[in-house]
Amino acid sequence: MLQPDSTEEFKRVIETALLAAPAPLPVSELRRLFEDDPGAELVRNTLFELVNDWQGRGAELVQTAGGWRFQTRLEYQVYLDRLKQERPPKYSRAVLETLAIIAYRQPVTRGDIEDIRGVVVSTNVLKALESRGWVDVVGYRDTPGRPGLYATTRKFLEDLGLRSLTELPPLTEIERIMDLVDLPKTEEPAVQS
Amino acid sequence: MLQPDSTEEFKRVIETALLAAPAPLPVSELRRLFEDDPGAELVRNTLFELVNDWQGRGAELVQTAGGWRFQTRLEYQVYLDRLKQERPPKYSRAVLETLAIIAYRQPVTRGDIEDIRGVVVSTNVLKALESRGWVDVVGYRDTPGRPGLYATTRKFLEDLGLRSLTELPPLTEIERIMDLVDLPKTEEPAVQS
Amino acid sequence: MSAVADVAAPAGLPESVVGRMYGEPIFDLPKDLYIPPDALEVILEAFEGPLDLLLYLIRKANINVLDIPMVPLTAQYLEYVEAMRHHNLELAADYLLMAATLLEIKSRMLLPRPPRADDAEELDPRAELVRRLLEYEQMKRAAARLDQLPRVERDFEWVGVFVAEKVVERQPTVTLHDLQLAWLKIARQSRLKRNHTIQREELSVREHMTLILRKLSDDTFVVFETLFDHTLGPAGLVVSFLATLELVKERLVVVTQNEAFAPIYVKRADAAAGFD
Repeated sequence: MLQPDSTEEFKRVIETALLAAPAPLPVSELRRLFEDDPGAELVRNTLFELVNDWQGRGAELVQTAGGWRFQTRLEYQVYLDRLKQERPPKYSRAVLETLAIIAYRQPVTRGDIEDIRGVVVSTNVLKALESRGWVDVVGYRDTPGRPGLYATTRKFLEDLGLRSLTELPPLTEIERIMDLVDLPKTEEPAVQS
Repeated sequence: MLQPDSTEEFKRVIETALLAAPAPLPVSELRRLFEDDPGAELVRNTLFELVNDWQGRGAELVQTAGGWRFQTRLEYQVYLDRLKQERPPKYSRAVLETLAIIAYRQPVTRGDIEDIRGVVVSTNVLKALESRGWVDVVGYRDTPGRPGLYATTRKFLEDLGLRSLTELPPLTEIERIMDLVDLPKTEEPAVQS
Repeated sequence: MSAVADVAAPAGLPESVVGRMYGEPIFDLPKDLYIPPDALEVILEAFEGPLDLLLYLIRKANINVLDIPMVPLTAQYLEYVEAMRHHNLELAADYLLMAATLLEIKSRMLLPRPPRADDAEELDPRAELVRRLLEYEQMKRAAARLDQLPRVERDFEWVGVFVAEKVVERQPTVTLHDLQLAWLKIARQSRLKRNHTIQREELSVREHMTLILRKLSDDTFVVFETLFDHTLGPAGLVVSFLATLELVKERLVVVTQNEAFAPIYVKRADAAAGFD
């Protein structure tokens, strides 16, 4: 079989090449599939037919800068994502602790957060939480510099499946356990109340 | 769209995952595509349907060692070859015979291979098979020098479209002759009947 | 790849081809074992070793491998080896070792067999050689058949469709447990926990502090009563009131009342000065 013996077969060859290609194929490459050059127009018409044939399928034939390629439709990403081995990225300890402080102590200024954490809070940390839509500035403290007061948003509650802040895990119990178990590990001997 | 709302859509999801997968997908993986596990039987039946759907197309759905995968049909290789920059490697008889011995007699040491072939096995031969990902060292024989034991990999099976080693071409024909001789495969001089 | 006479010769070559010289196939070893100098090297390369050569000689002479006539076979093999030596080809040790083996078997075959005391079956000196020949032939055929199996990249390709993904950043997930752990780390680090043990009630007050600040976002005075959502019930109202007091205490809001029983107004402390 050196030349396809029907237009249907001609289309199959192009389709198959596109399905197996590791990179987009320009029309010029697709013409090279055949012993006798079918010409650009025939190839292009066949590509348009294939675009139609794949309507309603999970993949679509698209034209990119590098040429034509099959790619999965965006609607299927939600399924394909489930096969991914990689876990979603994790926030750094700084981000999580800042979030915890804002959640439990709101409204707080950046200075408050720094006082509690004992280290400078980088702008990126607050930006990450703001751009996620989990915290925002709800006012300004009337002190020199008028620092912004951070609080958690409704989106934060929704994303964590909470109806209200009171549903945040209570800390007292665990802190009590920590006092019992973890005390020897602290740097300074803590004062028991 | 979290769960497909029709059996047709269910099939499309599986088809799309298989078209896009960089490696064979076992049924267990395909079940993970869906939020609610559809169960193995439904997935398997859908796979058989897909095999039918793709009859007469340029690609086919096949089952290999690692699971299910789409591959192009052999008849289309003559076209696809025209786009290739370089020919796939042709293996020398030394490489192929070494591969056969590892495949049929695994796990074997280099010494075992040399005994059967009657000649020294060059390092390049084993390197060629290892770099293709077809064989690897799976252990060491507890004899002086602790020679490495070679075995074939899953990639070897996949690349040759085999589901398991039992699908290797059978050796029966020659084994029948050997049965006639009934020669013990030991080092001691054999006894003729 | 060199081709050799073989039942399972690789596709594309007639079975009788033993090698190629200058691109032309060689179909036969010369009967008299005279080998043209140029051909010898080609032929040597065509064989994978002494077992391969012996198998060729046996198959070519149509000899039953189970009953090898050692004398002519050894003679043929030696002639071949001699020819190679004559042409100063570097003979692999494997070929010489096989020559010695053949000679040894041949001599054992020629010796009268000593009568055995018992009725034990006789040892055939050829048995080990036959076993090796058959095992090698088996693997040689298996290799040819493996080579004929459809193979990826030579006979077919994997289908691999590009996976389109929305260019959305994969957002980290945070669980309540993460938050709890984060707080505990903070607590462990500082002595905060002694002073700032968070109670549920306090948290509820803090939530309402945030809600009130959001209501005051217009920078204008708001009537005190409107800060309270009556649907919250008595407990909610108390919490809202406590939140307002806490906001005042933390100087986050300003509460003004011009005279007794006049409306009470609340304003964010940082708001632009209104009427004062």
